[in-house]
Amino acid sequence: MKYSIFSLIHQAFRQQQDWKPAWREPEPKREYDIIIIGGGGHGLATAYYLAKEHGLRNIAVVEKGYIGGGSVGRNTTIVRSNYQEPGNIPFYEWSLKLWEGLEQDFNYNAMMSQRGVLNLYHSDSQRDEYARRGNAMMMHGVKADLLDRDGVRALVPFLDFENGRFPIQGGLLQKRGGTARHDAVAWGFARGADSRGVDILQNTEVKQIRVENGRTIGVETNRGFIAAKKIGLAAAGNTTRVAETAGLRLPIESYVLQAFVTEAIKPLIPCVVTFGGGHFYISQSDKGGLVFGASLDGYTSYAARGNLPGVEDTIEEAMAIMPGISRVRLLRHWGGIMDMSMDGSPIIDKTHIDGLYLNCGWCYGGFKATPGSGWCFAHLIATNETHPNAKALRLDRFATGHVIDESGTGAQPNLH
Amino acid sequence: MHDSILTPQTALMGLINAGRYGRQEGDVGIRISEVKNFSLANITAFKNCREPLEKVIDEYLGLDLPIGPQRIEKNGYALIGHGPDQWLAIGYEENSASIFDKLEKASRDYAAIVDQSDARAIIRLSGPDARKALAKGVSIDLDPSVFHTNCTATTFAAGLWINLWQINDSPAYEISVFRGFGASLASWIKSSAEEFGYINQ
Amino acid sequence: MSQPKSNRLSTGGIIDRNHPLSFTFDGRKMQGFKGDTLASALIANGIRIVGRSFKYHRPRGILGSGSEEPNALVELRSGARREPNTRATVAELYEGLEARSQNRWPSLAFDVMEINSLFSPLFGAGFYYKTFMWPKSFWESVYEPAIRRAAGLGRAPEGLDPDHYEKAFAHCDILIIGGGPAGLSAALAAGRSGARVILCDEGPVLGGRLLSERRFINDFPAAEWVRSVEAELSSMANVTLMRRSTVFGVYDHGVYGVIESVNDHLAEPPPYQPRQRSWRVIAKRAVLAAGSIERPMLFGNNDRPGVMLGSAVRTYVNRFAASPGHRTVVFTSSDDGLSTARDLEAAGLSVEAVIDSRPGHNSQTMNGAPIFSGSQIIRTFGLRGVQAVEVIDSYGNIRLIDCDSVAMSNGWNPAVHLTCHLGGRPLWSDKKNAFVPGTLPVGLSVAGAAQGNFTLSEALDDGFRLGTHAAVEIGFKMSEPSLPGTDQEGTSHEPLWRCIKGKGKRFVDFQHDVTDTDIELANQEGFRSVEHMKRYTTLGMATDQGKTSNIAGLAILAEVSGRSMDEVGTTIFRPPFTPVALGSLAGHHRGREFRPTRYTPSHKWASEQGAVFMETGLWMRAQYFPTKETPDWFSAMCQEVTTTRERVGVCDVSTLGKIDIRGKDSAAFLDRIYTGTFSTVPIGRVRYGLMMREDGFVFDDGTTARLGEHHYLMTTTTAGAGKVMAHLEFCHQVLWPELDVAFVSVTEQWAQFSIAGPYSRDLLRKLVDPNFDISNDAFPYMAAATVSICGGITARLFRISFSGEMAFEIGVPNRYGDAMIRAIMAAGEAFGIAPYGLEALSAMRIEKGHVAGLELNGQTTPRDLGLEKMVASKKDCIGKEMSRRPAMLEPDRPIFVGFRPLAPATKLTGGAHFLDIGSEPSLAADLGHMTSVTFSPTLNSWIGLGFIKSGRERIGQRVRAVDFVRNSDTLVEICDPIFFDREGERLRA
Amino acid sequence: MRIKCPYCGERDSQELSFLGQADLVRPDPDGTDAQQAFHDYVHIRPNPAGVNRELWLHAHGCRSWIIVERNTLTHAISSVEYASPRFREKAQ
Ligand SMILES: Cc1cc2nc3c(=O)[nH]c(=O)nc-3n(C[C@H](O)[C@H](O)[C@H](O)COP(=O)(O)OP(=O)(O)OC[C@H]3O[C@@H](n4cnc5c(N)ncnc54)[C@H](O)[C@@H]3O)c2cc1C
Ligand SMILES: NC(=O)c1ccc[n+]([C@@H]2O[C@H](COP(=O)([O-])OP(=O)(O)OC[C@H]3O[C@@H](n4cnc5c(N)ncnc54)[C@H](O)[C@@H]3O)[C@@H](O)[C@H]2O)c1
Ligand SMILES: Cc1cc2nc3c(=O)[nH]c(=O)nc-3n(C[C@H](O)[C@H](O)[C@H](O)COP(=O)(O)O)c2cc1C
Ligand SMILES: [Zn+2]
Repeated sequence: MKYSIFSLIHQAFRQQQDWKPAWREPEPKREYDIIIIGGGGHGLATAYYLAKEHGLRNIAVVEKGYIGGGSVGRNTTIVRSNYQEPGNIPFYEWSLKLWEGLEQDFNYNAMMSQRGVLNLYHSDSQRDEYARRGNAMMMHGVKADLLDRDGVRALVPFLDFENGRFPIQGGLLQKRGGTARHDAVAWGFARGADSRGVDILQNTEVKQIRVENGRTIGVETNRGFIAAKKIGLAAAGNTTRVAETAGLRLPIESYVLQAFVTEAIKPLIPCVVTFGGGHFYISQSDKGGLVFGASLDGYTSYAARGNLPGVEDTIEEAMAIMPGISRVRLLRHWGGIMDMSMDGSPIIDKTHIDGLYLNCGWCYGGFKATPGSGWCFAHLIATNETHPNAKALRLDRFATGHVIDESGTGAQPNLH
Repeated sequence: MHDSILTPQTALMGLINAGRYGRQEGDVGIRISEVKNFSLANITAFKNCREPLEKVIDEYLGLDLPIGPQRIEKNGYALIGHGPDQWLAIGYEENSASIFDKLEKASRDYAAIVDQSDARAIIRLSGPDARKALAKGVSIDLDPSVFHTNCTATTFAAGLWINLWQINDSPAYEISVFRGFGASLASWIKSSAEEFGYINQ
Repeated sequence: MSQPKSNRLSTGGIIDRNHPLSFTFDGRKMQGFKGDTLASALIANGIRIVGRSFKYHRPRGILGSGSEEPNALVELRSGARREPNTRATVAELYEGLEARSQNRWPSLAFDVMEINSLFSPLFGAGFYYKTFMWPKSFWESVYEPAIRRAAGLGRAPEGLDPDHYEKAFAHCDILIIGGGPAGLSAALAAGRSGARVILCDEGPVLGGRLLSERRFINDFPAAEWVRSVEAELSSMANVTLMRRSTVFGVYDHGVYGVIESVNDHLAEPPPYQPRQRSWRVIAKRAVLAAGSIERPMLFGNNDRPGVMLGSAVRTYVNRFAASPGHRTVVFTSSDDGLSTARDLEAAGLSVEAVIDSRPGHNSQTMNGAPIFSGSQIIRTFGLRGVQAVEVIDSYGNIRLIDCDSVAMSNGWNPAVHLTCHLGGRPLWSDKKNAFVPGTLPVGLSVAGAAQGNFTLSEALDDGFRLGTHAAVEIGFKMSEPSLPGTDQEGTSHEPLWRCIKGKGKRFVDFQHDVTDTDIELANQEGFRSVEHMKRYTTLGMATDQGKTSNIAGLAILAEVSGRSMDEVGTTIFRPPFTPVALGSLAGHHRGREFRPTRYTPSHKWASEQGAVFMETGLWMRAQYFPTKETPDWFSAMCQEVTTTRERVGVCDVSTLGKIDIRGKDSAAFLDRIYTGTFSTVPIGRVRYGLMMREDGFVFDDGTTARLGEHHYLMTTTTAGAGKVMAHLEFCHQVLWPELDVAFVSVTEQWAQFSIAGPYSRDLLRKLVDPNFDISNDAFPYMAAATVSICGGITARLFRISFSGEMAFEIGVPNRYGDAMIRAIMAAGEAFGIAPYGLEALSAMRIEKGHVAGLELNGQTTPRDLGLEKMVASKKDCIGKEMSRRPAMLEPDRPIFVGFRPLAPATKLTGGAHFLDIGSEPSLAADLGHMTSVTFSPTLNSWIGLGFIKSGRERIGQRVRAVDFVRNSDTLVEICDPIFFDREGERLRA
Repeated sequence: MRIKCPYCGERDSQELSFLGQADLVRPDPDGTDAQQAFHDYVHIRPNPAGVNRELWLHAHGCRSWIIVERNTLTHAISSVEYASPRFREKAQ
């Protein structure tokens, strides 16, 4: 059933009785043309675009838990395309363009809210770095605005302009940036894929990618072997664990990133704000909670929870720029597993194993990439050709030196 | 000849002004003072040189090299373990600088002895509530059953990398930071001491 | 509106009737007593409606009596101390307390948004995902703004928080969480064993449920037992009792987060005390004795003010002597209902009926109140509060019972929350009809009601046993058990997950207005995983985190999806256990104390000169020294540069990292670290060095002096000091432990000043003791020596230059830093000396084409920087291999060069990108970017440094420097990066 | 987390900084295929879900590099030792 105000009104009179499951719960078939491992945002988007843009139908998305339970369901939902490196810019901008028409495209309200992303700077050299980034964006036709202190004050007057340890001098604003409702993104893609025939197999964990004679033949799961001609790996934080079963070793480490939400309060923060004297970023959800986060917990982990030092550091950073919220209460904090790549940028590529495709290394920035990643990954799997917007995101860049290192911190993932 | 003689300054000049502060009622919980005119040297033993180094140190300071994060003190000198094969030598006496100098020359083959007399600010903190005030930043267990007189620790407190050692059971502690952080150290200690009432000496 | 009647009972309770307190709610003045919570005082004053629900804006009263409260949320205090969403049930009353209801307009009694209730059929679970998509542009302009306006409950405070906060650490052998009977007896056992014990309880008074119940221990009222235990614990030096302290989170390795509400029970904290203190408690063992939370019943309009948890009714009556109703209907599925009825009657309050959903106890009465067993409430009636309930009995007969309150009891949920913070999942127990703790955090055990052992005797027994066990496990002695006897209590319970359907919504999650039909709809639409159901309906996501609602929601999901409770499972409980004010987790570290500040040796002097400072990392450094004639940064910078180039200038460069390196393998070590060779540097000489990371990008640079055969002094950039030290230690301890070398940071040992300009030597001659020859021959460019100054003070002198002038850096022991800058200024007066700050320093280094911060940004290679010759060919060093990866040798990598505008007065900007004249902006056309710019007073022109493709080959060509974000587009000529004195004659002079 | 530094004793993990996989051997620059070997050394990590040996620096403590054996699923630490064999050998 198509979702709209009319269907809502109609169902209101019919005691909601006609609503159908947003996706089916099919039994796994014995064989698929394509299996996507990972029912996160990227896996579901890939399946959706494979079906919708490439007309492929015999596809399964295999998810070890419940769909959307990975990072797509636990991130701070910031969507933007304010990147600096030429390898990243076209990809993220393409993704942002897809976001802008996504809800109409998949008939699901993902509450994409383009209220702006403002990165604060606190020194002249940081201002110039941001100018460099803004200009790189503008080179690709992506609008950016460099605000001075007064410009920032006009937009977000409640920041601390008087007493900061690292006084706010201005900010780089991408007005088209913003946030989207995380769960709805996963659910919208899932519903869209399911309605086009994709089987979404929840509670199905891939235990091994089976490779014979240099090509993939399928996956072993807790529900048995499922054959497939092509396999797309989109398991986010767990990529190396799954890839290892195919003998693939990757330039990736897994870390925890924590996220935080406060009790709901009346509207306070009009856009996304990031602190340039740390890693803190904050926005306000549609429901009223302040949603924020900062740095990775600094050590590798597969436990989707963080520790107290990370909590305190984040909140100190919050107090550093927004002391006015000190009496607002933290409601919940949680963690998600990051696929941190060695240069902080993602990988969408084939592998040396025939039929095995890789989509990983999203670090803490893959939510915004969801539609773009799905689009480009679908393109790669369907056509065996790299999508032009993803051509820099290749796996061999570490060997060749074509790394895409936005922060310049080198091959140490926890510093990105 | 020169007409200018340079006047030295202590690290915390002007930051710990005499008087009573914080809570005014009741007994004073804490005393704070700057340790001034000390000599400090960092000692790093070279490979397999602990034994000869020990001899020289014994000769010049009359002290044994502590094992682990401990302090050994005698006659105005103390050795403070702060890392494997690493010690701080502190001298509170007038002539300690020249003794350290001699020590350095005598043990060149066994250790790197590097003057740190100007690199640190040192605060002494004592009184019945000293432990409670320190706990507002120091994450190690300061209970006397665990950390007592002559225990030392290199640790992190209130964003500062500090060396901490206990000098008596009153209890009294000395805390050192890089000199440039002296003001932040003083600020943290003072604000932690406020609720107990404190005297700056 | 009629004046509310007093519901304060004339006797009983543990309130202090000699200590009346006045307070206001929505501006209305009322009175309570010390010992009251805001909730009990509101009840005593007859207030029933306290807030409005989130979605439907339904009037809501008080449901519970503790931190589980979903309904009674208020804005406490006002202005900068305003605290939104404060649970009235845990806010202690103080004189002058101000509370305001929230999420209503214009008033609590009449809220226009209540109209939402009428449209509730539209607002089912997840409705917003299905609409607001058309027309597209309306989302931004109409729908979203409207949704956002409706969002949230309370308002954030206005202005800066006047209170302060603290953090602290505590260590113990055994942490006891909860001060009810289980916690107290655990503390007793642990305390008697000699272990260091900390007991935390959320509330101001120890005793837990015993404060709320009419119970007997050893034949005396339980309060006496509590008092005696409290006295014994207080007398033990090894036991710390922390009241008003909530354990909010469990973290790895025995770390517990605790928030102590030091002064929330007062209008304002006393001077010198924080409002709250956040503790990190590090415990070897912990006993969780957090008790349990009662479950509501699901019947039509079960949210009507006056409908309360039975345990809460008992708390208000027994502990606070406040009666929530005068004619109460008790609705129960367990023996608890009978206690409620008994306690109400003991307090002289009338019980209209006891509705017991369990079969079998037919046609009894309790002190005159009829007991209807096998019966259920279907729905409530009433305007602004319950006035009657509709009851159905086992034969299907329906009757209406008038009442003014309903006390519902549907069994208890153990407070397992903290057992889940490290990933543990609770398990369903059919025997206890509850989720009980599953896998526990290492070192934690669970006692009493939190373990599902609901009786008082079990609580006492569990506590003592686990307290003892914890102590013994870590080597303390066993305590003699002294188990007190208790009175009897019934524990029979047959949970009733939802009542027979009648009219009216049956709320599961009160705050978020989630009803049982929302859960049904979620299931119908495929949101069957408990986590999907939670997210789709938002069950349990409100400020109470579903403390009263989660389990009922799961039970309904289990029912409609045909699964067992076990199969459905729970959602994850996460920290904090109850919401925590952000300020307390930041403690002291806010405002300027966010991070420590590091001051240079000349800071005091520079402030006296009126210097303007800037942050570089944690350091404060002088940016420029304004004078009357040159008040702004630009003119001051120009003046400082000109003075330095023409006469002499001085700059505090103490912030540069200085690492003392000694040991017989120092030279070999440095050869492996630096791209260049340092084993060949003569003693008494300095060499410039470049370091790479192992991935072949430049890491840091600086000069290193050889002070002896086995003794070097390395300098690093200010920002790189820490990183370089860690890198050296890594290389030494991990890569090459066989090398004998030692490093010590001497950054702060030496106050170091750069003295630069044609008169620098003349100036120094006045300071350096005459026995040291500092003539150009004796002390040429790149010389280093230990000298004495001012009559015997040891100093280190280096002939190095960042400015391109003849220059020296002189280092003196830091104690002389302040005196030194004054001495230099005095000695330089005759030569027209000026101090210079970072602006001038940077201008001069740009004139000289030296690389710094934005050129050494971790993305550039020696080759990019034009420094490939510095990579010695004959030896290996860190990064050498990887710097030869193909991409790093590509001919069109942007290369470091200089830029000047065609019109010298045209301002250049850092961060501008380069485009060929005539080419359109695009990533492919992007040639590189400008890193550093300055106005050069020396050349009387703006100049810049940057990276541009094929830079070296293009010297002399013109390109556009385009700064879109600052609206400038400037023609620049590519030039050599050294703008001034290419041959370096000045610095060798 | 609490990490027991072999020198300092048990400390809050906040005092330490994490580098990554321990026991990596820096390749011989003169070896055959040095470029591939360095690529692996710098970039490729086992990233196990379970027990791992990892390098930490007691940065705000004694400045020892230490090897911590830690379970990345549970964070449980099974052993800690000095990275430098020189410190490992003898009492400090
Ligand atoms: C706290 C936090 C904040 C973040 N903030 C932002 C932000 O503001 N903006 C932004 O752009 N990005 C952000 N991110 C990053 C972003 O969420 C991720 O990069 C992105 O969601 C990853 O892609 P995904 O959605 O496909 O991953 P996931 O949702 O993690 O999907 C991967 C799925 O694979 C499944 N899986 C794994 N192994 C197997 C197996 N063996 N068999 C079957 N299935 C398997 C997992 O269960 C999971 O569902 C944040 C992340 C976190 C944790
Ligand atoms: N008969 C029944 O069915 C039944 C059911 C439940 C409870 N009870 C009664 O409840 C009591 C159970 O004793 P108990 O000691 O297990 O529980 P309790 O409820 O008496 O005490 C728990 C205490 O823990 C505190 N607490 C909870 N979470 C906390 C946290 N995170 N941080 C700090 N403090 C926290 C609470 O404030 C409370 O004081 C007995 O008296 C028992 O009779 C009876
Ligand atoms: C943007 C965003 C907003 C959230 N808001 C809330 C909230 O208001 N209430 C809540 O209980 N949880 C909220 N959460 C957290 C989720 O409940 C949950 O903790 C998170 O998705 C991680 O899942 P897990 O805790 O089940 O592992 C939010 C999460 C995100 C990503
Ligand atoms: Zn250590």
